[in-house]
Amino acid sequence: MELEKVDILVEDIVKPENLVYRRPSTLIDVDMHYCPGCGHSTVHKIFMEVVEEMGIQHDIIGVSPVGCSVFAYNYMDVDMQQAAHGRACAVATGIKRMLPDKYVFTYQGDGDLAAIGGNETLHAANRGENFLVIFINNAVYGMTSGQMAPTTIEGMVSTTSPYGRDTKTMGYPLKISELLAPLPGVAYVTRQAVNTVQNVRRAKKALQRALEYQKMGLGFCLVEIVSNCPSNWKMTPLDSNKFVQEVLIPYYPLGDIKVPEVKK
Amino acid sequence: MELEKVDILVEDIVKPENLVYRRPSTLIDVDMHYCPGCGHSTVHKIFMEVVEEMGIQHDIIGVSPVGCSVFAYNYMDVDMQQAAHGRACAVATGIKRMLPDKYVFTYQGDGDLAAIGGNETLHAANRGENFLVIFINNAVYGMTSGQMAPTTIEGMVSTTSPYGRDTKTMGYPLKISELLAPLPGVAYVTRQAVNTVQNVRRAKKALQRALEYQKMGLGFCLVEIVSNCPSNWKMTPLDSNKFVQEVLIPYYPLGDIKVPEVKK
Amino acid sequence: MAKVVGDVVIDIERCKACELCVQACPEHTLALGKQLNHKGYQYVVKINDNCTGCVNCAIICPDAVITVYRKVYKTKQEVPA
Amino acid sequence: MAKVVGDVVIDIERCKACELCVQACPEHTLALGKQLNHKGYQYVVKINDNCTGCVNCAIICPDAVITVYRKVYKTKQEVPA
Amino acid sequence: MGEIKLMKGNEALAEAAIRAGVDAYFGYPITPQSEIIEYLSREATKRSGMLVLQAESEVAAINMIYGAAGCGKKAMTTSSSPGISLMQEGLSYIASAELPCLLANVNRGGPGLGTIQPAQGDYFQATKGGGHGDYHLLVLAPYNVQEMADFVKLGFELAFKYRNPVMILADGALGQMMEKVELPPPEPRRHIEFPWATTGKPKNGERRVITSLHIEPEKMEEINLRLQRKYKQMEEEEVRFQTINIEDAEYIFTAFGLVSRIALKAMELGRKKGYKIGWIRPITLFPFPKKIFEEVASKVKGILDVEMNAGQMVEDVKLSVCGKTRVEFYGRMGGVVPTPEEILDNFEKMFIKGE
Amino acid sequence: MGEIKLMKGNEALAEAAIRAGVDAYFGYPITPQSEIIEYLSREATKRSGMLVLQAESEVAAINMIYGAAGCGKKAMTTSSSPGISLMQEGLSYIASAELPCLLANVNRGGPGLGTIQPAQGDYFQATKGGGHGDYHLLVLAPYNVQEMADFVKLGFELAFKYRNPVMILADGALGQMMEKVELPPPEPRRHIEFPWATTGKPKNGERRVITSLHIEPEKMEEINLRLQRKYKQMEEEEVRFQTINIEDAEYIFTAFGLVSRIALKAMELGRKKGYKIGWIRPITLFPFPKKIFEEVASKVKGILDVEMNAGQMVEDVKLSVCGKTRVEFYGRMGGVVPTPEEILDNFEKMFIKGE
Amino acid sequence: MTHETVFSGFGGQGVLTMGMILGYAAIFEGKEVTWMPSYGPEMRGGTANCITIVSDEMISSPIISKFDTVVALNQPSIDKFEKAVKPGGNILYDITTTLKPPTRSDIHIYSLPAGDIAVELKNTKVLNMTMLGAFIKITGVVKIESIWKGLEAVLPERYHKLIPLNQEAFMRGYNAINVDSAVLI
Amino acid sequence: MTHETVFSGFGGQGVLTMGMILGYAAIFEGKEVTWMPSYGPEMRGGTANCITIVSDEMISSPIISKFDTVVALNQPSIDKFEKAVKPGGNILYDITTTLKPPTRSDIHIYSLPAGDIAVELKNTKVLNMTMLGAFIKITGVVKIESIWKGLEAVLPERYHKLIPLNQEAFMRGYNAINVDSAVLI
Ligand SMILES: Cc1ncc(C[n+]2csc(CCOP(=O)(O)OP(=O)(O)O)c2C)c(N)n1
Ligand SMILES: Cc1ncc(C[n+]2csc(CCOP(=O)(O)OP(=O)(O)O)c2C)c(N)n1
Ligand code: SF4
Ligand code: SF4
Ligand code: SF4
Ligand code: SF4
Repeated sequence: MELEKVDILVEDIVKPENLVYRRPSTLIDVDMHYCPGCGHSTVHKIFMEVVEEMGIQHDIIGVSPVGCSVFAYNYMDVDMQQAAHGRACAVATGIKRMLPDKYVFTYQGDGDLAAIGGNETLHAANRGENFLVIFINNAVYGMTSGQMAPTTIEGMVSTTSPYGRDTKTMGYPLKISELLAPLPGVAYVTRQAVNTVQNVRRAKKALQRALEYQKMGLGFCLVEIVSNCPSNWKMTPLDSNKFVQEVLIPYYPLGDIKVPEVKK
Repeated sequence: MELEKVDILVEDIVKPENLVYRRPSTLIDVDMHYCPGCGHSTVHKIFMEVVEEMGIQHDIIGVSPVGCSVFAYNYMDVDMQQAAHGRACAVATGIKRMLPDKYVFTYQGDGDLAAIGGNETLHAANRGENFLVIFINNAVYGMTSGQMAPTTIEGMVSTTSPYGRDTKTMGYPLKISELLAPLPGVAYVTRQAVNTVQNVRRAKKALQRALEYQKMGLGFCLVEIVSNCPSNWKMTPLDSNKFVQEVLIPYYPLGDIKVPEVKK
Repeated sequence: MAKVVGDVVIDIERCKACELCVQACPEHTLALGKQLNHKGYQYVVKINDNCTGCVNCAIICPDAVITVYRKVYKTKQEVPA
Repeated sequence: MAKVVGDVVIDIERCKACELCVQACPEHTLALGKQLNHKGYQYVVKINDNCTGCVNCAIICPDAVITVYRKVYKTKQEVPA
Repeated sequence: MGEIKLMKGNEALAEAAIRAGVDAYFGYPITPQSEIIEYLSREATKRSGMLVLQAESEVAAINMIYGAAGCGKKAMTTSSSPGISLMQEGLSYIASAELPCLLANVNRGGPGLGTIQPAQGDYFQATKGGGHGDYHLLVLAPYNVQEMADFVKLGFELAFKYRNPVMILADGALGQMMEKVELPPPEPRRHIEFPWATTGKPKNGERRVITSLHIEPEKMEEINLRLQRKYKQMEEEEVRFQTINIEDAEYIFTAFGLVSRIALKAMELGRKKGYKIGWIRPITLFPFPKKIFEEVASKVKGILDVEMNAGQMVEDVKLSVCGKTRVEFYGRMGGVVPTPEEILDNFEKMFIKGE
Repeated sequence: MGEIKLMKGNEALAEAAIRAGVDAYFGYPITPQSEIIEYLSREATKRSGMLVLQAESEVAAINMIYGAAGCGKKAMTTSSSPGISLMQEGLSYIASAELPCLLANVNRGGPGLGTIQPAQGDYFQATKGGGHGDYHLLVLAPYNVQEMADFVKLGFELAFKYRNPVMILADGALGQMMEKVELPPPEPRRHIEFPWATTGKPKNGERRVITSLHIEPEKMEEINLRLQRKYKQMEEEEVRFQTINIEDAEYIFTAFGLVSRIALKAMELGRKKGYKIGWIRPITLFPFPKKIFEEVASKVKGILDVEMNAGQMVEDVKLSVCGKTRVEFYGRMGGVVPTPEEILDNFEKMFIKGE
Repeated sequence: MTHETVFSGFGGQGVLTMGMILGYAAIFEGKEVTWMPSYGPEMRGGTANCITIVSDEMISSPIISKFDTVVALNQPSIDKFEKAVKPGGNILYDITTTLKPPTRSDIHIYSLPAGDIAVELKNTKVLNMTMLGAFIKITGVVKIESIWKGLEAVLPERYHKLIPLNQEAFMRGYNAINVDSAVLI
Repeated sequence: MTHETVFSGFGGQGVLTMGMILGYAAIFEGKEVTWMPSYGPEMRGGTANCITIVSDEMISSPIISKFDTVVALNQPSIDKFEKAVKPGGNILYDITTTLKPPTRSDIHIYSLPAGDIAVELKNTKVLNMTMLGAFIKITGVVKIESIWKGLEAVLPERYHKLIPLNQEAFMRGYNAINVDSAVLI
């Protein structure tokens, strides 16, 4: 009888007309190599949802970094280029200047964007290059397995700060969003997260807004996402999201840092 | 009789005990290759005065850039290293980390420090490297004869912005001092000029303070000097200093941007 | 008063057992099962029928493993007991 | 009341004739001369004796060409007419 | 016949780029080639709509090229020795991702900051791959201002034929000197859709991915084998060189670029003195004209290779003749340009008095 | 006898650096050698006071080395292929300014981002100078974990003897594999005052200037001539290699690094089959052991050179034998490691069946 | 004599440690050893393995594709490496977690309930030691005493109190194997 | 026939232009030309020069150290290049600004008051044309008509109104030289 009821319900509900969520068609139907619970997967998913909903799959070119998300091109069903470590913003500049009518985005980790790629990021922002930078801040070098990133917070342990980051000798955690926001070429800067259902919803909206601003030609848009790295943090996915909430977000507060006035 | 009086006066006054200004002994007694009226010469001179007055000639190591001031080592009578274009702050990091008890400074132009060297500058500042950066902002690439620099102001003509800098496509003039000042590793940021007697006096004081802060181990000190480039601006030295006063300084206002509280 | 009934379909081979959905589900409908999938993960299963189709699990799921369906029954309409 | 008398010594071979000192001198004591130095510059010369040793010229001179001397004569003391 | 002008090599190269319908130039100033970006900044955008962007560095410039070339556009950059060194990672990526582009190295005296005077010390870097991994640029060595112009169009044709970066290896003198140059009529810029270029996923068709990452060694080896096949094909189809007087030659003077002209003059002086000297000028440095050297090797008493470096191309000459004749080297370094007289002197010391 | 441990090549190199009294390590993580900076971050500072700084990039790292080396300190960095490409400008400066330092390239499969598996595709870059101008690194090629450790001390001795950068050219396997290693007792770090080092102008004496800029070509040529003399001296005094069974050899297998071990096994298999095969392992890749190849050339029927690349060291082998014997190449690329069996097969195809 | 082994399982199961203990043990017996881990992004959440070669003479390459013995701690490892066993070689697997056992008829197939044993020992972390014990029983590559020394060398000081437990786990595995029990279909 | 000349003076005196006008003139006569400027930081405020080679055959190197003719527009140029004149070659200088004239006895030494002439023409900018005129009179490397064409090619359109003035300056220099007037001590 229990069983039966279930059957009825399922039969009843699992029908196309009742569908309320499915994997976006723009996300290629393969396993993602990311670790269980990794924010990269989540961001890939919601960004591809945005691309699908805006119907721009054929009008967007992406740049993947060197980092765990180097393989973004295996999952995002759009034209993509893989950039040398840190140079995504230079590569995107080359693309956007050649194809000004297309949407262009880079997807970069914190080591890629803020360490080796600091200059390309700074100058693309300062030139007001009209593309979107999706900046995954997980406070660590994931792919190379756990070294300190520019964003690693004070005292945080990593394989190259085994006794905790000592700001006296290793420098301070870089707040890229706050650093770039004041530049006149920068149109939109926001910091989001994907560690809770509500944050995922907000992050998705931010990504969509950024693409709309690009359409309007407003300039450089940066969407920072405070993310996790359960594997290198040596935490369960659930704990890692808790760490994001309780430790990272207080240091990297969420919300819009710069928003363009849009004349309607 | 006229003549006589002069003779008397001269005889009377040109005596060691009446000396009120002479070339600093720390400035090597050779012609400087700089163009007539170039601010580089002035800054070399006053910085060497500071080194002489502080009596630190034997305890300071300098880093010269690639730019017109590449030859600073021919004029400053202190140990010096010549750094690859833009890498002075990395080289200085190597020196200071090895010799923490010595004074270390870099001397860089705007192309060197802000264009190709942006990342080394940013990260040295963020690490709070305890050395002095003397930043000569003449809004142009001098040595390579007049191309646009990151600091070239809007509409300004250069050999690579022959129709004036168009911020839409070439980016906005970078205010390096304002960009770096907020970083926690940065102790002291000031913007000075050497286009008037009074400004020269102030600039000299700023350089001295920066070295005192370094002595106290307070961290990264940046002394920006808004300077001229008569040759590439195609102006007389006098006009170029007028241009500094009337056009550059309004965009790059002089004064301290960040000052450490020094506990006595 | 309307009753909302939902259901989820889990692509078990894609699940990495991160448990984010388990925590996100207000109805405690999901939990790690006993079986391993080919990747060696103890994939998530449904453990009750309280799903309301709120899509929280699907939204939080990094790997887009969960498809969600939902139906609103008007009061008039007869609800399967 | 005291009188201040100054004088400058110009290292003419170092001068690049940029004229910054000329403008900086409140006493208009300096001006470009007629002669060229070996570098081909029309180096600066003294054109009057009003120098007060204010060192403005020396401070503004990029090439540290000018040495300045100065003496203060007490009223008591006889000043060369 | 095209327009005749008196132009600097740098200007001629820039003018040729405009006339070849190049889509984008990304570069960073450096002596002795800054005239290129300056000329383009003045002329290019207003005349052909070419994009001219002064990058923040050479590292940025070469990666902008990667992006633009990945869209199937004609993109180029130019620099001089230190700047080219900074592009090595980017070039390795471009070669591995098989993107077409053109760059010019107006070689100055090294190593280090060196001098801004002409030199050829970057031959190894250009031909053996200064970057990591097994890749080659296709390298063209102009010897006058005319070729500084001509090799732009040729360079892009080859770059797109092979989807491989092409380098024009010049030197400070070729960049700074003025000579007579005949310019071709301008071609319009035209957009071509390439199946591999990322211009937005086709409505009907697969998405395009430009990458050089292949985690499985087997896959990466395949890529390498494809590259090697390409280089083989270049060796078969693209070798270019020029010879004079080799028919009756007992000795050969060989050199590339500007120096080849000086060696040619030295040959003439030598002929006047009765020495049967011939002259070979490699035009493509990679692929290197092995065969012609192999051929003459068995016929001549010796080859004198002259370069403005410590002896680099001479290794390729030796590899070509492979012991069949004597190969000597004479070089000047650090920006010093040899004279025809000193070349002949040294030839006599090495080969004549020696005998 | 020192301590015996089972260690990864990367760890052994790091441990050896601590024991050699190295003053500073500047580096940026990259697979397959990140264990080096990780190990040093854990161990070095607390044990020897060595400075360990994670730089913002390889470009920054190599220029930090320049600064530290300019103070007369023992400074080192390590990276892998793409990271080494980014250091080319800096290396050219360091070589030109004649500063001593040690770097290691744990070579991975290229070109481009490539793979992280072992490869030897950076031989040209390491030995011919991937940067601009005529300079050379002194290149040491370890073939086991023991040498990964031993070459650190040796490397610094040579670096300071010649005031020249020294590179340890390894590969991903040597970095990742564990083997038995015997470690020497630790040496203290000691400060030595060098007359050329910038440590503050001496009270009695000239100021020190470290530069690679010499505007007059004549001066820059002098610098180059001095460098060339240094490289000559290296060729006379520092050549290192190892041979087995060359006395009666009719054929030679040659290879460097890890592959030389595989070639050695192939030799043994070949000997079992009755082929008189000898083995030569170059240990210094620059200076290259020309003489030994010259010597054997006249005695053997052929040389088989095996590398994990498309054929790079083989050019130096050919230049050494200069036509006196047949030289064949067998290589795998992109991270694929050859087996002894396939080497022997190919030897037979090339030399035996061929005959 | 040369013995070429691959230890394979999920990350976290301690397969790399198995190779290291064997490696140290061999060194203490004056043998040559190479130990080569799988590395790189394919690690991400997936399987880990290490190739350990023990020999009396110098070892040429640490990277090989055929093995004398495959020690598989999970199903994916069996699937991946069964075909890599040299004819006449061994494959050893944990029966508790295995759905599809090896099927080749030209190799020796050994199994034991390592999972159950670990549960009995109330510490799943020592499963690898149990498998190592079985491995030594089968191959005899090194002596048991050498393994004890290897264990000591590999375990950080602070875990040395766990040595007895590890030894027990090892012996349980060692004894669980009857060398003649190899399935040779 | 090949003629190798260096034009030298202060930056701003238009020495580079002299070489370019000569260069174009030679091209119009179907000759080969190379023009090589001094470049680099040594320019800073100092002297500028350009080596211009005109020949009937291909020119090997644009960079040479001995010249058929040296045209010196200031004292430093005389000091620097007098020794670089080939024996039997020419040096031409502006007497108005010269303190230490050339002294070699194995070369032809020509001078003219170019400065004064320029002052008379109320435009010091044309001093270089006056010197060029003298140079052509002495060497006859190209025809005067060719120089006119070269002038047109080199002067930007907007300055073409100045062509007559330049021509006059050129002719003044041309006529100021009596070819036999060369001092040959
Ligand atoms: C030139 C160069 N240097 C270093 C590396 C090695 N590397 C690969 S990814 C990476 C950092 C990745 O960290 P991050 O950018 O934060 O991305 P994540 O993996 O954390 O998502 C590094 C240093 C490289 N591939 N190329
Ligand atoms: C890698 C590299 N790129 C470019 C150059 C060429 N270069 C020399 S100086 C310079 C810019 C100088 O401008 P700036 O830094 O503003 O100093 P200034 O000369 O104005 O004082 C450039 C681009 C170089 N030497 N090395
Ligand atoms: S290593 Fe970290 S960042 Fe990379 S996939 Fe795993 S969890 Fe994500
Ligand atoms: S070019 Fe400009 S910056 Fe350089 S020395 Fe001359 S005036 Fe000064
Ligand atoms: S969130 Fe997705 S991957 Fe994670 S346990 Fe739930 S279904 Fe599996
Ligand atoms: S300021 Fe100095 S250089 Fe300039 S004119 Fe006066 S004395 Fe001469």
